[in-house]
Amino acid sequence: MSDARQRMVARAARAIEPGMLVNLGIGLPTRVVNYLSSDMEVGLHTENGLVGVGPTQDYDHADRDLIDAGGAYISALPGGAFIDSAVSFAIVRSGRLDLTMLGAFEVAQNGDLANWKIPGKFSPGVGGGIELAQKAAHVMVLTTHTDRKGNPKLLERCSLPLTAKGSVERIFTDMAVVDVTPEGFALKELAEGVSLDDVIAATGAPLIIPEGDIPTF
Amino acid sequence: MSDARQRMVARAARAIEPGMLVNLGIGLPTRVVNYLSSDMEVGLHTENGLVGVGPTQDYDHADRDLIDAGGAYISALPGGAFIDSAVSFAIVRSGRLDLTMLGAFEVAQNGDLANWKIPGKFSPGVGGGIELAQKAAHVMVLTTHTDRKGNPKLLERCSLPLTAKGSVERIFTDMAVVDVTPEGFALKELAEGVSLDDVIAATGAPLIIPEGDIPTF
Amino acid sequence: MRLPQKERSIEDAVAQISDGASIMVGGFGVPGTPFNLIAELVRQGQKDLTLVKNDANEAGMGIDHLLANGQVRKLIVTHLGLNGHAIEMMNSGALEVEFCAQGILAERIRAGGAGLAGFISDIGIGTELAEGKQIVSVDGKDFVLETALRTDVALVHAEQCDAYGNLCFAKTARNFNPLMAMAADCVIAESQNCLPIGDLDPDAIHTPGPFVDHVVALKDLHKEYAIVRR
Amino acid sequence: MRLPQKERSIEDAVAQISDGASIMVGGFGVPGTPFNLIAELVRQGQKDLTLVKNDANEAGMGIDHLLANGQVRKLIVTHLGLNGHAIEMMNSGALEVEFCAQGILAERIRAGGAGLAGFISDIGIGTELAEGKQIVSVDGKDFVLETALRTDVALVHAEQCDAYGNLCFAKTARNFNPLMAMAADCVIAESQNCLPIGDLDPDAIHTPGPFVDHVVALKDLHKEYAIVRR
Repeated sequence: MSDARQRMVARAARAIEPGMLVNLGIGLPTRVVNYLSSDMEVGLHTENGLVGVGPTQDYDHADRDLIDAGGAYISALPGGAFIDSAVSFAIVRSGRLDLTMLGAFEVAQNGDLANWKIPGKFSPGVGGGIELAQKAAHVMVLTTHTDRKGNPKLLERCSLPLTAKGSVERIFTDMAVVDVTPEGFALKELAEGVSLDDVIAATGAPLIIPEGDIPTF
Repeated sequence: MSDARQRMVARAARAIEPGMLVNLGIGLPTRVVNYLSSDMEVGLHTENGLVGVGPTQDYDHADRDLIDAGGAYISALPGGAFIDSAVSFAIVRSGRLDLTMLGAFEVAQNGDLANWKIPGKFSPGVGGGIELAQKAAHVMVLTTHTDRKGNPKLLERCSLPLTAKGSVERIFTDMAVVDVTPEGFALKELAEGVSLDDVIAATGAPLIIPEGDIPTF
Repeated sequence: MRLPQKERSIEDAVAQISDGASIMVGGFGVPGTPFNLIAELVRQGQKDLTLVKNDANEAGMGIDHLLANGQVRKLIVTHLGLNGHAIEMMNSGALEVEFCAQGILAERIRAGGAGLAGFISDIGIGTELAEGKQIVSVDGKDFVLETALRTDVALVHAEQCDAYGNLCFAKTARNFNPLMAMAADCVIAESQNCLPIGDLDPDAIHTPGPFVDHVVALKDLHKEYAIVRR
Repeated sequence: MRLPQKERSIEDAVAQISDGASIMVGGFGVPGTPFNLIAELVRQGQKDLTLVKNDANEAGMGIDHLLANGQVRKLIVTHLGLNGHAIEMMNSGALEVEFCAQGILAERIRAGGAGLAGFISDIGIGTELAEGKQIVSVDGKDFVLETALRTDVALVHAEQCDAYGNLCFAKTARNFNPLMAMAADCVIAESQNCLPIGDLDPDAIHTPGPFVDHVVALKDLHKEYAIVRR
């Protein structure tokens, strides 16, 4: 992982508060687990059927029956509980999940999220994404600020099919921390070495800029 | 239990075939368990949460956490499984229950069953009766042929609120075995010492009488 | 990382309940009834409660103390047959009672716990039990819409638990407990065996910790949790 | 009384499946996938199948053999991301694929297993995922009607079982298995640990025997049920 990505992931980890139940989505969000301290009180949920996800396991210590939703070999914390797929999403839909961190293709300034389908190019199915995005108490996104071609992912409105409407509260990127507010995107923090002009240029919607110094991460 | 009732219960027990999953309703049907042989392959379901009900236990051997739906202390057979109330009725509604035997206030000649409410007199709630009566593959009734005042319980149509429509296939009483057929009640067997005229007089609907000798039980 | 701790005193846990609260209470007969939590609720005296329970225990036991103490406005149950006192209160108009078919009550609670709004089934179609309920047609066939049930509070009894709120139920004491433990905004579990975190078999937990808000470790199981001689 | 025995040979059990059958297949990734039953289904060659599964395993593994063998007409899944071969077949039109949100698929299967006709929820409201589905209003709020799923057959993998069909699943191999084991007319369970009746803890059984029709005791677990190195 590049330094910028590592900083982004480390910054996102600081959004997790003690006592929370958190689902870390497939891809970048999964990496957040490596930035949580060993004595922190937190429950991690993986939708394929475990509450109390522990550290990732290498192949030599892998258990064939113990993976996360992305197929990575994991461990279970003491006090963890295995659950079936119905109970797993019962936790999500009934509001017991405090926070989910998800990847994104596009995030709109009203909080709309698109992260499951690029018509004609990529449509492997939505998995558990809709229910996580629609029902977690807090939804945050981890994503590079632009796509591989440099196009902004933070937009006035999404062009791709939506995963959920108006659900995203906060976005952690390699360039900035951006909140979704009733007035649109609000810049909160800048990544080290990234200028305000860089972020504005890489964002496809107006950015509300705070007065005074902008914190860095 | 009177001799006539014991014969009725013993006769009903013979309707249980090897391999079946059976729910025995509260009251007389529960007694059927005492007439099943110890080497018979049969699963008994009690809706409060056990598949594999074993013999009743006296107070000295009772387990405070192990009762049937009527509150009697029971045992569990080897291979029995405890289940929650949702799974218990999932078994019933999804058609996995081969047979239920229920009590009745009234049974109509079209198979309608009334066994949960006498408006103004008795309405303690329906419990699990509706789902058992509506969804078991076979529904049989165990009841005295008449009520305490001598009024027939087998009727042209039910006057009480229904538990389920058209569900009863067969009725075991202290006087007879009666099937519900598309043409109405069909007398199948007579209890020992009971005459054809007695049964006809005690039945509130036409009875189809078989030709030739009527078997007794 | 380690999992959060949720142990509370019985007084603090039950003090979460307000006047006017709706409360699910586990148990079917004696097994699984949270007698200790009920006794504390009687002691604290919250009023105007709506209870959801399979049954009303028996006269002089369990939730009948709440009825006798005038704390209950409404009862949603499947059957009252073993509690003559509750039937008297219902018949005299002192208690509002709503009946629900047993498996339908279980599913309505589970739907609430699963974050669904309701379900459709053919149970009760054509009988008075379906009266007044919305009918939904699918492929020309009619079904009854049953709405999900959620309450402010659930009180459950577990045979074993840990401080994260993982619960294991014993035998037929399971009944409605794991369903109710999913379906309330504040779930309070009592158990006489509160084990260190990690001592429960993670494959054999009936209610996973995230559903449970407060765990009460009982010193003594209530004397009513016993064999009933009739 | 003793509980009925349901042990079958793998050949006899899989021979219950007809051409054109709809089949649920347990598993999420490798864990819980009934690889032995799938291999026997490949060997017997039943055609024109509709499969319901969380995912399509990976290319060259599990149900991908059924796809490669031309036995599958339609696949109902939540995600195909790890199987490029299945995505190619879908894109080329060689395979009909229906996607369903993961928790909604789980609930549709459970509803089928619970004898319900469907359920209502707000998941997907306002997105293309709700398009074409019936809307049901309750108290002025709109919900999507999701219909129950049942199939002719379910194939599941259990860590332990007994001859009555009681099943216990291991860790994240539980996933869809206990749900699917409720929701088919013919449920076939494989396990490498078929224990004598009475050896499973009756409080720790995930699928009770009445849901299961055939139990297949495996001599050897299929070699694909292993750690995947990527």
